[in-house]
Amino acid sequence: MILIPCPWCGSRDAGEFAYGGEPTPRPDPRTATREQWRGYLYLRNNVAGWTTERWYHRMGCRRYLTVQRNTVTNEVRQP
Amino acid sequence: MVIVGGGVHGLATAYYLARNHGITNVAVLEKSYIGSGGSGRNTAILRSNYLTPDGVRFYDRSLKLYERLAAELNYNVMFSRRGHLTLAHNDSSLRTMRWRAEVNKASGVDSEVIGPADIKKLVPFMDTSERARYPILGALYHPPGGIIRHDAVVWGYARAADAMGVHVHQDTELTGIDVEQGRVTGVRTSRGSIATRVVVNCTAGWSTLVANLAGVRLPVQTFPLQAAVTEPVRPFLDTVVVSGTLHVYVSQTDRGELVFGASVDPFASYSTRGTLEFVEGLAGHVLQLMPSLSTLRLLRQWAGLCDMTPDFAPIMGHTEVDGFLVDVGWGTYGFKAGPVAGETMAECVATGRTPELISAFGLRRFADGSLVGEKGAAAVGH
Amino acid sequence: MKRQTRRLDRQPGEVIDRGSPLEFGWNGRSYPAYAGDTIASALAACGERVFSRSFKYHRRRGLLTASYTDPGCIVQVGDEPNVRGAHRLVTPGMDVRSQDTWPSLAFDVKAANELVGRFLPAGFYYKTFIRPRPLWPTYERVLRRFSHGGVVSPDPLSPELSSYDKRQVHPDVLVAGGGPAGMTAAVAAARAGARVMLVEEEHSLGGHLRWGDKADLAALHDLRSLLAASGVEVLTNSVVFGRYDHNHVAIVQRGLPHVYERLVKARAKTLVVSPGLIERPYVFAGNDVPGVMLSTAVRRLINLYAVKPGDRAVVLTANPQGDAAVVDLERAGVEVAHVVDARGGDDLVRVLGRGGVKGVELVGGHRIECDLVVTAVGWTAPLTLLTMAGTVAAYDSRAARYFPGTATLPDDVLPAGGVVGDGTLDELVAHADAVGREAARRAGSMSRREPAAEIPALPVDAHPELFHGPTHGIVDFSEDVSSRDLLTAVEEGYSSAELAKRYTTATMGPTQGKLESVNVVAIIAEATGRTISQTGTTTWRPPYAPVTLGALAGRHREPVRYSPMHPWHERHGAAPLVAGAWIRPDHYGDPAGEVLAVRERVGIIDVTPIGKLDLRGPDVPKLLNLLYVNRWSKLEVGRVRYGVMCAEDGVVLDDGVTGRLGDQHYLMSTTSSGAASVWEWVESWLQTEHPGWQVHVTPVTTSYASINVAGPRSRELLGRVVAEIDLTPQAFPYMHVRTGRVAGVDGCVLWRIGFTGELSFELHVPASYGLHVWETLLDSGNDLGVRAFGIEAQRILRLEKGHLIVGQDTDGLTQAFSAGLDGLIRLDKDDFVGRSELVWQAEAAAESRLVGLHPNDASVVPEEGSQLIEAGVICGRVTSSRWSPTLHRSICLAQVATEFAEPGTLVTVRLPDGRSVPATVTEHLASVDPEGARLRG
Amino acid sequence: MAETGVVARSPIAPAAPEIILAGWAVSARRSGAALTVTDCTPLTKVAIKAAPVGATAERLEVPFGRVSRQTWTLGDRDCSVMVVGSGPGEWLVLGPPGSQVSLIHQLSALAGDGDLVAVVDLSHGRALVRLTGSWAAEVLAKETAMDLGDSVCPDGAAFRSAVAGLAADVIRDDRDGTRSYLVGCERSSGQYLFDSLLESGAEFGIEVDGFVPPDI
Repeated sequence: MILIPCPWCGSRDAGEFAYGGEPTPRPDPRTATREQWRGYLYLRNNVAGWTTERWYHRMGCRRYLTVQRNTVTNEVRQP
Repeated sequence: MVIVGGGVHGLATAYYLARNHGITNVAVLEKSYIGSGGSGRNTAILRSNYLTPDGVRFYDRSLKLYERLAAELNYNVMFSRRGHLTLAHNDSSLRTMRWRAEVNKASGVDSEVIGPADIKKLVPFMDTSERARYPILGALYHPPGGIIRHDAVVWGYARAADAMGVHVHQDTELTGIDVEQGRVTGVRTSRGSIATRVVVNCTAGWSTLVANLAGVRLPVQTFPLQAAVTEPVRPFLDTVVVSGTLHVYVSQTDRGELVFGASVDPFASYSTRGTLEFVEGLAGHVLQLMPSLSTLRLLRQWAGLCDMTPDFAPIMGHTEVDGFLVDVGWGTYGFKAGPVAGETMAECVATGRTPELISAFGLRRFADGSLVGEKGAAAVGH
Repeated sequence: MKRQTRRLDRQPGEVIDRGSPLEFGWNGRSYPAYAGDTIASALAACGERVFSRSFKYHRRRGLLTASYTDPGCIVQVGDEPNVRGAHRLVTPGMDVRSQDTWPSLAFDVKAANELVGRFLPAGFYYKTFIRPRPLWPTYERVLRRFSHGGVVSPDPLSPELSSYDKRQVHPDVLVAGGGPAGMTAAVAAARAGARVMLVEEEHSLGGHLRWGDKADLAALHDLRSLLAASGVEVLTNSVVFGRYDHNHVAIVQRGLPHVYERLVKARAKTLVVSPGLIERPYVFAGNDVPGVMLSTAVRRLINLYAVKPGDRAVVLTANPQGDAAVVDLERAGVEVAHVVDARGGDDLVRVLGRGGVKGVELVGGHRIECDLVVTAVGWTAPLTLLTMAGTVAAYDSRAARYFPGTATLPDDVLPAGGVVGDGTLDELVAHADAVGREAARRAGSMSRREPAAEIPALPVDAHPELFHGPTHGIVDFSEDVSSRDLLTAVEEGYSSAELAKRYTTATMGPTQGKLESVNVVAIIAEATGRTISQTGTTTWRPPYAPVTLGALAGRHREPVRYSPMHPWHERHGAAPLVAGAWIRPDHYGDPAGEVLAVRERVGIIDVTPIGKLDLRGPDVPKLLNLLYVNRWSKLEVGRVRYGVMCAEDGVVLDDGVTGRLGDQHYLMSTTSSGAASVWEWVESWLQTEHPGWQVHVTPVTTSYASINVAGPRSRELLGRVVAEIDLTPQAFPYMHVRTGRVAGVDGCVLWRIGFTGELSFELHVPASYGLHVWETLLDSGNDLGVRAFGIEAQRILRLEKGHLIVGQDTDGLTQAFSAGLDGLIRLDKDDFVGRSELVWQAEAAAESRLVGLHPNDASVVPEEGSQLIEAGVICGRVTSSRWSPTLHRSICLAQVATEFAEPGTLVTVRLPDGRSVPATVTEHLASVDPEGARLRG
Repeated sequence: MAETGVVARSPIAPAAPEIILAGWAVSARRSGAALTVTDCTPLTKVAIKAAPVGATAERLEVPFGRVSRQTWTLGDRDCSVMVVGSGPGEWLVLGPPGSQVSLIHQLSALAGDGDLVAVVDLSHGRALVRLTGSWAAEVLAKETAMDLGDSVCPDGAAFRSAVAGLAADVIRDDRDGTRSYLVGCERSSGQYLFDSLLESGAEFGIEVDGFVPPDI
């Protein structure tokens, strides 16, 4: 199991966290077109390499945090 | 034309292009050896007991093509029709099983909900007692389901396509797709360039990266799916057993090994190294189903890559780039669809029209908001 | 009983305890042994040479490596299949049997396969049995009888075979492999201040020193003393079977007093990999005949177990270890008839004999009689753990073996010992000492100023490339794959190592390549005219050694949750319902009676699993407005409101009521299954989108025991146990909340809501008093006819009332309008989660709707999941259905295509048994009291 | 709080004999075993949430991950309480059984100006067990992936992590030099946690020891 560096609790097993994936900015709901909105819902970069992603420390401090992870090697670092 | 990916989808597409449409000027590009991706890493389970009528029709066609594949290719792919059980451990999954059974029956596919006593008859090793942590309330029994020798399918298609003049280039990696004024003009590879007006993306695990080369964005996220196999023991398990609640599926090969799979890993990754928690969880769940297997030894674990789409249905057909077609997003069920995907993609390429069988699977559906309902049940199904 | 006819006199390094004789069974006969004997050594000491039959051809097989990897001695021990007989120690009374032989090991009917061997070359499956197709299932059944392996039984295992365990450890340095290099590295790391764990697969430490000469044994003695004083935690008869990302290292520990096997999960700061080398078999005709052994096998048998492996031997040697075997054999009284020195170009052609070695044929046709053939032709480096860590193996033709490419290793993994190089014992020790110190430094056990340890380079001895002789022989002993099969695969076009492997199944068996992978690659390389480097290596996949499902599972437990009233439910015969982690009462034997009690009198139900979130702060209304589809800004203190949450795609996520307890204090309820996910949902919106909002969220689901008191006499019942709260309809109307004392318990929250459709009060009681309040309600309402009801009765009641269940009457794609929530959704709010999609759904009009449905034949209850079919096309499905004890008829909810959703529409339901029955869409979702008079009463 | 005569029950069934102490049904069993487990659920548990950095945090004097034993005047008595830095901006205060009213009162008064503070009684929402003995760390190491070594988890440390698959608060609180941990989880899983520890401790001869208030 990989370790996720929690800024509050230190490195913990990834099993303590819920994976949140790439954060996607929420379009302004008053002006967003369907295309933009569905891009927000469905499109992800799916990078093979370093990516920034969100995790939720479900079993620990219950904080959402941001981590950089290489999706090929699974190396992680704090942004 | 160029097909990217030398797995069952790419090779089947090439084969049906040649066989059904007489198109043999086809190059299949494979960056490693044929069948080295998902085609050689899946657990080779076949079934057609899907939830939506679209899904049922599509996979039923695939199963029928599989059934006669050995004779057609003159290559024994060892299709073993041994029945497929999807266990329901709670009320809501039992309800979903009934729903699936009824949709299946309405489409002429053999599926039935059966109770614990009948399950016990099919699988004497199963703990069907009420004391189980997750008692088995029933199962969706699908007699046409079974397993096949996955490598043989790949080799059989490759051999037959090759015999009709298709070129299969192994160790050849796609490095670029040339698009001019919205249409494909050629591809570049690690071993040279090819001028072509049609490129079909039949990859799994790398489908977004290939699509990005053509400037097409896909609603896909790549997750590892792990599998494992035990040492052989004398045959004792005749059916394929799936439990969505326990995230496990198991079958026994003709060689006596148990082959296990599970749901995809909990986070997106391109890593196929595998994890310890996968085998721990897998073993725990298998023993919940069949407690007397504690002494059976796990021999090997591996992982493949699954391209998950938002609605658990594939993306097939044309894209906004003229000449760039996709046959991707196969999640955890790509192998089952190999023959029908090849047949319909070949038709799509050859005729320029989208066959009715795959009309629900177009890329536009995400922008249009008309998703496919396989996710409706939110049940794990393999 | 058998006698130990081949037992030698006491050997200096022997591991058997002659003071502890014992007996065990082999195929039903009693055999003597000593404590410390393996199954194989004990049988060999009694003169047994055949232990199994081969996979395809059912040829007799004997000892090859006399170690864990020995493919020839895999046996059944009691209920345990596939036990490594050359590793497992014998115990008194152990019942050992040969596997997969019928009727007996000596006379095996399937050996006829050998006669039809020409039908079983590589890939024969693919090329045969194709036509006629209908016969393949028959062929398949026959083929399955030839599967290889032990037997498992459906009966429960003995307690000792079913006790497993797990433990998690955090060593600074973990050393995998307890030979001289591993022992040295462990001591060095411990002396540098590191917490060290050392793991060894065999039953004792020392690796090859154990079967070495006097000097080796002396060195071993010294190393063991150093280790004993070092504080290193040592696990023997244990194996590191995997190195996963971030140095998560998996070990299986065996031979424990309290558990059969234990999975030790180590989060090691650094990992030292020192597995030693595995001796490689030689490929030539007859190389699998019992009596053909590797040099390490005979050295183990003689020196560790005092077993004389044969009477007259021929030795093929290409290295000093082979030479040492000659010395050992002679000392043990084995006549060495001939030494074939491969370094001088000599070779063996074939083994003579079928059931056992009778002699060998040399180049030139010269034959020598013997009963033992020993080969020493080189080594395989077991690189599993290193390749798992990312190293790329590189072939060195000068040494005739693979080495780990250290440049590709992460900083937290260091190899030591034979996998890195050769050299004298002193050189290996010096190297491993430096590796151990460096491992400790990298683990942070030393001060940061300490410079990196200078790790000396180990010399690499030249070794001839010897893979196969002039004849074809077995390459993969587990799979019965011969060198001829590999050539066939290459000829048929499966010319990459991976394809040839898959086509022939070489390396796929229980040894997983440890013995055969280099030979496989070498033979394919030669057949394709490439070098071994060009041909590449085969993949080493975890686990390093096979590991039982029991050990992986451990004491597999999954959390269970009970309500405070659970003891009462158990005492009153509740049928348990497993709902995720919760175990809930489904019913108490009579769900219909329970329904009627609620409709006619009063019932109480345990609804503790309902999710509850305590929300405090000035910005709670903003949060509620954002997450619910309806409006929340003007909820007064003392009021509760029903709300529905959607995801951003407009799909219904959860529902529940939220009450305002104080100025800045709210209690939100969720569905039982949604309790955890809604909490995360709330946190995600607060933490990632609106960190400035002033809201504190505390989950209080299990702080309260929740009891719903429902029925026309619920007010009367509650009045008897509530003192200070005015329960009159005027003082406490529908959809209001009060707090106070119930049955003597302070701090209770009372909601007037009605999922059942009756007048009802939901009590949230401090959980430790839940059982007290529950029992008090039942005691106090005896004369009112109060009755406990379960989930099943509640399902019926809510269905009669037409209340939907999220996830049952909606699914993963049901948007709010399809769920029939039109009245609730406030698209005029500026924003709420899912609003955009719902605006578009409203514009396009929903494609399907949730409706009430009554089968025209009131006695027919269509099972949930039944399909609605019009003109052969599916146009909907029954999402909920029950027999209504109140109305004496069947009632349903259904999702139907919008064109069939008009009240009065006649639709056709296809039942699971194939019958079609007509049903009518009802005016309301509710079949009982659609106006809501009862719950407002 | 409840009227006299109303008995509070822990989710963990008391080992016989059962007695009523401080309004709670508890086990009166006494064990001299080297490794014991005790149901401490009757202790009062109050959660307080405030800004991680601010006046309230300052007044509580306990950082996240640490425990402090303090003497507070509750009602008319001086009582030992334990203040646990249980999360960022989150504290758990443990007091003697039945002390929630005064604890909540004191904690609410402690709130810093301008700080939004939530004080929530979790006495009935959490199960709490104590594991004591020289093997306590070995038992816990079967259930959690946390490093329990002194360098990471010394006496007086607190963390929240997965224990036996549950989200649990763990407090290292040695007693007279003997290893001891308090483990808290959601009330509904209390029996499951207790049983898991008993099972894991079986090889070390674990026994149940009854609760003796105030026992903090």
